[in-house]
Amino acid sequence: MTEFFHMGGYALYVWGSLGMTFIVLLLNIVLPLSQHRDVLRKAAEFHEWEGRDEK
Amino acid sequence: MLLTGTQLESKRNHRTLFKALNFELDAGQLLLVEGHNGSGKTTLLKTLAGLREPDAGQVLWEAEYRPQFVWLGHANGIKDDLTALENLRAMQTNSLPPKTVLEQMGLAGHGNRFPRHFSAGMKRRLALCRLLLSDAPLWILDEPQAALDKAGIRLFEALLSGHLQQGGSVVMTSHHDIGLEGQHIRRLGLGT
Amino acid sequence: MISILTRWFHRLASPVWFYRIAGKLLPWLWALFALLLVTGLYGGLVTAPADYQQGDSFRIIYVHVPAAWLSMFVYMVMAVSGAIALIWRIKLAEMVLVSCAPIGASFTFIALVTGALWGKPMWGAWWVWDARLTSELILLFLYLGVIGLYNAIEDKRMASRAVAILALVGIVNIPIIHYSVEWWNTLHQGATVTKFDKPSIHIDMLIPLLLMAGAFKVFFVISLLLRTRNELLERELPRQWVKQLVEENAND
Amino acid sequence: MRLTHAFVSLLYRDFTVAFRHRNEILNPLLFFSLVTLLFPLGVGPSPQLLQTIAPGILWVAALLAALLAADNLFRTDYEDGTLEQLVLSPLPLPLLVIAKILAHWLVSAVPLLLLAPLLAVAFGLEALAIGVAELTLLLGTPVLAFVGAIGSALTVSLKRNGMLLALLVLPLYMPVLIFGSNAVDTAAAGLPVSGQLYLLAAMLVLSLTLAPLAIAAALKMSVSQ
Repeated sequence: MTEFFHMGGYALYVWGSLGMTFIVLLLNIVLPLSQHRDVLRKAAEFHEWEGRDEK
Repeated sequence: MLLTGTQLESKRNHRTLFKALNFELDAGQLLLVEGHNGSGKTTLLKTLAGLREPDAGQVLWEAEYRPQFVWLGHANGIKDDLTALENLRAMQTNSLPPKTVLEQMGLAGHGNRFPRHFSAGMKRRLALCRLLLSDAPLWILDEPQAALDKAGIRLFEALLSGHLQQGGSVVMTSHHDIGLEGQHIRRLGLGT
Repeated sequence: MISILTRWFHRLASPVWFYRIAGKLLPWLWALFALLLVTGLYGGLVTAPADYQQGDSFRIIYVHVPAAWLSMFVYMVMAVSGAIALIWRIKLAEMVLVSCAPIGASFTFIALVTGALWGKPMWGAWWVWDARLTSELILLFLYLGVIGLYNAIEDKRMASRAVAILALVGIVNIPIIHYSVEWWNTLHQGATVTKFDKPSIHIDMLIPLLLMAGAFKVFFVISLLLRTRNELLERELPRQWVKQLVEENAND
Repeated sequence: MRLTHAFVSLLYRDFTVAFRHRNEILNPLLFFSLVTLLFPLGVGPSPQLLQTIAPGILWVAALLAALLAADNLFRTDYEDGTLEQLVLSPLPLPLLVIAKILAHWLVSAVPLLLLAPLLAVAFGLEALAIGVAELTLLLGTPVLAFVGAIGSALTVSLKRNGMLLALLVLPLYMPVLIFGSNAVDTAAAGLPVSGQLYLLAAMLVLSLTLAPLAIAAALKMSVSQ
C-alpha cells in the first residue's frame, strides 16, 4: 500500500495536485450552499417584514 | 393616441421605481410627470426615449415605432470646449440659422464664447436651443427649467405653447408649475 | 414539434419550474459524479501503467487535462448564454452566464496549478512558458475580467448585459489569443524544449481520462445549478413563489 | 449623404475639442517616452541587451499609452450628456463610434508614431527595424484603440474603474503585442516579416468590423444606467 502512496517518488506532486483540485471543487460546492442559506434567510426576513406591513 | 403606456414597471435590483403604470398622450398635449426625488421620473423618461427597457409592460406608439423626438436630460448635452455656435451646429437637425436661435433664447452675442464660461442658466438656455433646432414632433424633457431664471422660464413656456399649438407633444418632468392653460396638460404622479 | 420546443423553452424561462427541476436533478447528478469520479480515479491512479518516461508523475494529467478542457468548455457555455441573454432577453440565461464565471475561473486555476506541479518534476521549473499554460493563464484573466465587471455594476440586469457583451468579445478573442500564443511559443522554441502534449495515450490510460473529464463536466453542472438557483432567489426575492419556498423551508 | 455628413462633422468636432486641449495630447507621448526610459535604467545600458529588448519595450509602452488614452475616450461625453445624444441619434451608432475612435486614434496614436523612431534610435535599432516598427504600430495602434474603446464603453458609467479597464483590455491586447514586437525582432535579424504584418492587418480588419458593434451595445448599456 505504501508503494501506492509513494507514487514512484512523485507523491508530493501527484497528491498535491489531487488535494488542491478537491479543495477548489469543495469550495465550489460549499460557497454556493452557504450563499443559498444566506439568500433564504434574507428572503425570510423580507417576507416576514412584508407580512407585517400587510396586516 | 400618439403614445400609450400599459402596465409599465421598472426596478433597480429589488427597489421598484414604478409599477402597473398606465397613461396616454395625444398630439398637441403635454404629459407632466410629477413625484418626489427618486420616484423614478428620470427612469420613466429614459424608458419612453428607449434609453432603457422596462422590466414589465410596454410603450405603444401610434405609428408602431417611436417617432423622431428631442431628448433633454439632466446633463445639457453641450461641449464646454466648443463655442456656443459650434454646439448648436452639432445638435442641429433642421435648417434654422443657429444665430437667430441663439438670439431667440436670449444668448445673442455669446455665439463665439465657450459654454465653460457660461452661468448654469445660460448653459441650460443653450441646451434648450436643441428644441428649436429640430422639427421632431415629440419632446422628452427631464426638468428642462432647472437653473433657469424667471425670464428663462417664461421663454421656455413660450416655446412649449408654440410647440403644442403646432400639434407637437411633450413629456416632461418638473418641480415648478407650468404656466399653461390646463386643457393641454395631463398629469402623471409617481411614487405616491 | 416546434410548439413543444417553444413551450419548453418558455417554461425553462419560468423561475419556479427551473428551481424545482434543479432540486430534483441534483441528487442524480451527485450520484453520477461520484460514480465517474471513483472509477476515473481508480483507473488513473491504480490500473493505468506508469508512463515509461515520466513515471507516476504523469498521473497528474487525470486532473490537469480535464480541468483545462472544462475551463474552455465553461467559457463557451458562458458566451452562448450571453448571446441568448442579449438576443432574447431571457433572465435565466443571464443567471447562467453569471454563475459560469467563478466555476470557469476555478477550473482554469486548477489547470494552472496542476500544470505547474506536473512541470516541476519533469523540467525542474514551477512555471514553464509553454503555449498551453500561457493561454490558460490569459484565460484566467479573461474570467477575472468577467467577474470584476459583474461586481462593479450595481444594477444586476445592466451588469448581466455588460458581462454578456464582454463574454462575446472574449469568445471571439480566445482563438486569436490561443493561436498567437501557440505561434509565439514555437517561435521562441529554442529557449526550452517543452513537449507538453499528452504522452502517447495507451488505451487503459485514456479510459480514466475520459471518465475524469465526464466527472468534471457533471460537477460543473452541479455547481452551475447551485449557483444559478442562488442567483434566481436573489433576483426573485420579493416574488410570491420565494415566499412559499421560505415557508416550506421554515417548517421542514 | 446625411450619414457621411454626420460622420465627417462628428470627426471634425472631436478633433477640434481635442485640439482645444492641446496639452492633453502630449500626455500619451510623455507617458510613452517615460515608460521606455525606465527600461534602460532597470536593465542597464548595455547596447546589445537594449537592442534585443527594444521592440518589446516600444510595444509594451505603446500598449500602456493606448490603455491610458482609452479611459477618457467616452468619459467626458458621458458626463456632459453628449454621449446620450449620440446614442439617441437616428444614425447607426456603430458608424458614429468609428468616427469617434478614428478622431481619438489620430490625436493619441499618430503623434506616438512620430515619436517612436526617435526612441528606437536611442535603443540602437537600425533603419530597417525602425521602419518595420513604424509599420506594425501603424497597423496595431488602431486595434488597440478599438479594443480599448470596448473596455472604456463597458466601464464609462462606473466611478473608479482604472484597474478594471486594464483587466478587461490587456488580455485582448496580447495578440497585437506578440505579432507587433516579434515583427520588429525578425526585421532586426534581417528576416522577412510579411507574415506578421498580414496578421496585424487581419486583426485591424476584424476590430474595424466587429468592435463597433460591441462598443455600440456597451454604450447603450452604460447610458441606460
